[in-house]
Amino acid sequence: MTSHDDERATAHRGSVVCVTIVAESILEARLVEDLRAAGALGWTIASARGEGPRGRRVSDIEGGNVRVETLVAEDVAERIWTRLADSYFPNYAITAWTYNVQVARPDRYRGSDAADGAPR
Amino acid sequence: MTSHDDERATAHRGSVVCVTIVAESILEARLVEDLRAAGALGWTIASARGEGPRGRRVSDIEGGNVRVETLVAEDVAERIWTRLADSYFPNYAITAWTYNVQVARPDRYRGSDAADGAPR
Amino acid sequence: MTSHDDERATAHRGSVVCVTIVAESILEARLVEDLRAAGALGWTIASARGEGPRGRRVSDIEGGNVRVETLVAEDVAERIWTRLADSYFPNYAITAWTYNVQVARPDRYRGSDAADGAPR
Amino acid sequence: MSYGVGVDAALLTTSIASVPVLAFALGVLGSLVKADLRLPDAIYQATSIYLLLAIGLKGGVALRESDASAVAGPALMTIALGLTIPVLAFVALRFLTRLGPVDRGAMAAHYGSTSLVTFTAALVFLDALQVQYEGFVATLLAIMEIPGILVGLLLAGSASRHAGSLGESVREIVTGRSIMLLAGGLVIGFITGPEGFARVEPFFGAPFTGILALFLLEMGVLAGRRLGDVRRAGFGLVVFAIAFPIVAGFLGIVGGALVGLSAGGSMALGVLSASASYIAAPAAVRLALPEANPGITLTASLGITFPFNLVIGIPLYWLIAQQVTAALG
Amino acid sequence: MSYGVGVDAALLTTSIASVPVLAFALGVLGSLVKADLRLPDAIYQATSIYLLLAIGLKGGVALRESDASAVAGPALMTIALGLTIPVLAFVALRFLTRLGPVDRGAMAAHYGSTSLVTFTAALVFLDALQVQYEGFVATLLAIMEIPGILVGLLLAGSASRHAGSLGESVREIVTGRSIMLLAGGLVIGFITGPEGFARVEPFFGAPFTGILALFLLEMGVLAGRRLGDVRRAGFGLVVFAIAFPIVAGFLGIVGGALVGLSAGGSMALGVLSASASYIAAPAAVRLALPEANPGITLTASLGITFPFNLVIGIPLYWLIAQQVTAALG
Amino acid sequence: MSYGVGVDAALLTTSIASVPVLAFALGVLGSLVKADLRLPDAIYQATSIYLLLAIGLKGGVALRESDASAVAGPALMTIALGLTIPVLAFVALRFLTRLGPVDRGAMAAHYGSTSLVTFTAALVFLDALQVQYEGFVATLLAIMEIPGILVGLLLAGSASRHAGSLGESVREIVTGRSIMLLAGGLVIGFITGPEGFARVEPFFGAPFTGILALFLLEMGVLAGRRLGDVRRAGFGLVVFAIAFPIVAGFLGIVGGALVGLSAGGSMALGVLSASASYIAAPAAVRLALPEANPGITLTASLGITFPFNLVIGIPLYWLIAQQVTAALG
Ligand SMILES: Nc1ncnc2c1ncn2[C@@H]1O[C@H](COP(=O)(O)O)[C@@H](O)[C@H]1O
Ligand SMILES: Nc1ncnc2c1ncn2[C@@H]1O[C@H](COP(=O)(O)O)[C@@H](O)[C@H]1O
Ligand SMILES: Nc1ncnc2c1ncn2[C@@H]1O[C@H](COP(=O)(O)O)[C@@H](O)[C@H]1O
Ligand code: NA
Ligand code: NA
Ligand code: NA
Repeated sequence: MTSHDDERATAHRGSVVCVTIVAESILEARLVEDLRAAGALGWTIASARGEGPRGRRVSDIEGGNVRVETLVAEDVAERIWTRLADSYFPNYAITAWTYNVQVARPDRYRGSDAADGAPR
Repeated sequence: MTSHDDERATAHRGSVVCVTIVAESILEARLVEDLRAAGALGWTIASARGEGPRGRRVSDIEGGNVRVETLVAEDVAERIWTRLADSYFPNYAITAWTYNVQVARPDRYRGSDAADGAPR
Repeated sequence: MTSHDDERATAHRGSVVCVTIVAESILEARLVEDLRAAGALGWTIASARGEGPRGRRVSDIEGGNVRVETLVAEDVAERIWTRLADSYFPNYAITAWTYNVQVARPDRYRGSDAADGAPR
Repeated sequence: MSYGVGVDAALLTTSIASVPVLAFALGVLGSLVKADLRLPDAIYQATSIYLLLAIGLKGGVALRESDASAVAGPALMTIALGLTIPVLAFVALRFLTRLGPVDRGAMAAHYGSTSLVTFTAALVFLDALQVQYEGFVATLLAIMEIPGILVGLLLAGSASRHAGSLGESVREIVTGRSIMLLAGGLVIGFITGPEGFARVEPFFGAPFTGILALFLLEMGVLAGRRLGDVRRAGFGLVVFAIAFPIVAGFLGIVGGALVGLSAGGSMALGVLSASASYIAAPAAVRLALPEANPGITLTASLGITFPFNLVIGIPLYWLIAQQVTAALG
Repeated sequence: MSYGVGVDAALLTTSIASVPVLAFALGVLGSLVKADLRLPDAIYQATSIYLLLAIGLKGGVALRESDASAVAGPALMTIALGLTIPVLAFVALRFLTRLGPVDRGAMAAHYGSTSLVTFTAALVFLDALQVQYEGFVATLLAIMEIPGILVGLLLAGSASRHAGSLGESVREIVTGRSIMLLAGGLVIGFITGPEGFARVEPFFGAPFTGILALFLLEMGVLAGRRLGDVRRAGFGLVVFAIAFPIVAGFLGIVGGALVGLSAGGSMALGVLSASASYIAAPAAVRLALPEANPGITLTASLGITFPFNLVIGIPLYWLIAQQVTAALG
Repeated sequence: MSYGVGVDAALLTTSIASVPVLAFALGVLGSLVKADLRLPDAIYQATSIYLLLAIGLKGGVALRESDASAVAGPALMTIALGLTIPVLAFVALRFLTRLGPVDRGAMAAHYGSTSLVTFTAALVFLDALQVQYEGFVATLLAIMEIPGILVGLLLAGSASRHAGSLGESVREIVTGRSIMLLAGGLVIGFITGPEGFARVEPFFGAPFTGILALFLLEMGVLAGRRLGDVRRAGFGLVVFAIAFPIVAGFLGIVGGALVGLSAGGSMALGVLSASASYIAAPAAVRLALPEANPGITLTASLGITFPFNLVIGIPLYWLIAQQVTAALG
């Protein structure tokens, strides 16, 4: 079925950007939609809680924060930043940061030139 | 209310330090107090479990570990390190690490010269 | 009991590798076994969920994903990469990345030449 | 019929000295002394799923045994109330506070919608007094949850630069968990009827009041955390958060009596009208009106109106409902 | 005994118009409109722990009151069915689909094992009809859980490059949570007997059907998510997922009747045979057969067979069981 | 009164062959074979909230029906025991082990405080035997939880370089969740009385023993994990962890009988004295005495004393209580 031998052979390393976003949980569905639209091919989400300098939010009644990590190519990361600055930073409880990480099979994270190739 | 247009205009990037601390969960309240005192302006907390070389703890009955992330200026990070080395490393199940990350609006994380400006 | 004064004196900083692995949760026990075998001396595990380009999995019925972080020396990280590429990447829903972090007491994470010194 | 002071005291005792209301007080106290009395998030969620399904099931069973004609009047009245109350709130806030139109619209959405737990506590109160009420009032809860939010969003929308589309909001609310579970429970109860319900009664029926007490413990913690903000809220907002529920509750009771509901049923409709949402509305408003300040709306609805209704409002609305239905009946 | 159409309709009503089955339908509906009706993970886990312990306890109490001789026959028959059914599935899939041996072995493991929830729903159905059945059938559930998985893994093992050791798999399944809790409950129920059980009956007995309804809400969401994949699954797989349970169910019923089980007991053994695992088997297969495609097995077992058994299978097997035991008795 | 062997065997059966105790055994077994039988963390927390509130509510209802004079003596005796027992433990450990003063203080804090679950299991045991006891004993649980911890911390404090302030510890314990919920439940039960409790009885009353069984399953897993450490603990610690509870339990029973408690009530006070804390004390000690080794205290209290009390201690204390109250009465 899967060509796992091939996959293994091509398992070279490379660098991608990890974008981490912490936001009030009601934003989860929208954030995921925006990540997909920006070209991300995957993301990992965990529940979290926290405090920040703004503290303006409703999610402490239901669900606290979500912590979203997505590994993406640099241009996708830029698109995500722009989207966050436009639609989220002004009014929502949200924090984001990026750093570079090493991955195997970096092509798995390069959805930039094929934003329509997003999962499912 | 919020001057979100201004905020957006000044949304330049910069580098801050991400300090990640994993500790037995009964320490949560104390850790947060110490972060605040060291000048951190925000933190994100999630539940976790784990094993380590020491393994001396009580929190496996209630609540496991907490994983705390705080983005701070370098001098705040130093103060946090000192506090950890003084009060936590000797006797508690705790692990900590730091790395540099890129953020928008880096001033949101610079609480160093205004430790009294801590949230709430 | 513990020589915490000594510990504190030797609390110098150093760099180690943080290996982060996101995998479907049924793999947790196996992953931990493999980390131990590769020489890791500790790990932190949290629950997570996510989507990825593959999406082939059973764990959405029970338990979603686990997010495993382990701080290790560089050679241990290499052994972990090899193990992941051999036994996990081909057939399982799994993503992994590495980056360098600063820690106090880096020897706590150097299990490489003493794989039998693994915890418990 | 006239009620002496003795009866009123007994009413207050039935309301205040009940395990659920005292559990709420314990939660408030816990949050004041910074004790950690919150339920784990998963338990909070499960309890709220349970309450919605249980209320729905019981309401559905009752609905099946009601004439469609008996239900139509109250249902229309509920819609009318759901459309009117937010407009009243929007206007009243204009006079009582300095809030801008976006925040007033947000408030209108909260007070136009309803609070499941306040409603539930009211039914438990009526049950404890062994007062009869139309079982289909749970249907009215499902009906009133939505229009108020929409009217509030509409009122604010024109003033908001960032307002999302109303259609999207409608979809989000209708397929939101609370409506789905409540309406789902109603339909299931309607289909299975009393014999079907009897088989799940030891889970969805008997332990209901106890589980409500657990939920109110948590609500007490959340309300207690808002208490500190009440002082900062401004006098006008506090006046609104106490006086408006009484006005809206009165309207609901009169409306109920006019369409032929019993005293108990009119009181239930009054509670629906008087109560302010702190779950469905906050989420919908936050997504649709990002500029509205959630601190203001939650302080009012959760920090003031909710405890007021729970402790004073419920017995008060019951006294009013008896007078009104006696006068109109 | 002959059953008219009226009785059959009543049967369908008892099955379909029950709160648990309708809760399942609500879950499916919720997943179709993308409403978030899933229980929190912790509640899902707790509910499944509860069902296993409760089924085990009740089974253990019944076992204590059964003759060892009465249990031996059904136990042996259950093992025989557990060894036979996966082989039949493996062969049938050869003709109905183009799946390779690894995926067919994975399917065999799922259909050879059983589904706790389907079984539980069947007992609730029998209880609702007030049909007697041998209480020790819960023991048969524990017995049938394992052999089918092992035979499936064996059938696939030779074809798989990555297959883990069978010994490891056996250990993982036997010390897995579901077997430990079910068998543990059986032993505890056996030791404490009816008086011991009476003291925990208000928790492990009375609320059982209601908690099952909550669990089925969640299963509905999970099954609903698989519905989209059914269209892509291929005609042969759909045929298999509906026809095979009927065949296996029939075998189970006949087997039960042959070893002297009552109509109710035979029906229970039929349901065990007809149902496909979607918890124990998927985990075991995923670990032991990494190359097998879990999408195929879960679509079949959870997306097709599970709803089919719940809605149509259960009343159908009951009709068959009555005919078969009448014919053989 | 004299008790033959037959009666003792029946006692052991009531204690050991009960669903809660066997669930504990299942948990231990599960942890030995490395099966994952732990409840999700949220369920564990919720179960412990439930037990505290339920015990508190029932105790509060009983307290309301007791004379203040009848309660005063036992309350004072409980405080006296809470102050004495940790000192005894501190001294006894001096002779039995080589532990330093910090670890002995930590142990004293654990054995001076009490175990909710052991106490609860004792009440379930008495209920099963239909033995009467003073309902206000739950009040004694709340009273004894704190002094023992404080005395233990004091004893260790002078020897510890890192000890936190005692005032801070007091605040942390008093506003800790267990005291708040237990005392809160007592007050609520006291205010609402029997009629108020009746409305929540199907939740806080009837399912109690079953939920205790679920909790003990989890405690069994936790205790089982400590079993491996018992061998490493040293002979003296094992002797202490078994002999000290018997001594402390005897003191508690005699103390109870002296202040006029019934045999059941004296036994309950004996269990409070004999049991060692494994939740409140570990957290308080960990924060206040960071140098103390939690491995030692948890192995003793959770790995040895807790199972000993649950299985042998409870029937033993009941036998003793009958003799003592007969002798003193
Ligand atoms: N300096 C920080 N470090 C880590 N997390 C932060 C920081 N500031 C804010 N957060 C997270 O971001 C969320 C929203 O922050 P805010 O928008 O300031 O309310 C908080 O609840 C925290 O979880
Ligand atoms: N090498 C490591 N990598 C990641 N997490 C670790 C590591 N060592 C310890 N931890 C975490 O820190 C906690 C305390 O470790 P310890 O003080 O050694 O018991 C553990 O429970 C783990 O969650
Ligand atoms: N680009 C990504 N960034 C972050 N997490 C990812 C990414 N891709 C996959 N994941 C995580 O890895 C898991 C397995 O991915 P997959 O093997 O593609 O199904 C997903 O469920 C996600 O939690
Ligand atoms: Na309203
Ligand atoms: Na089967
Ligand atoms: Na004690």
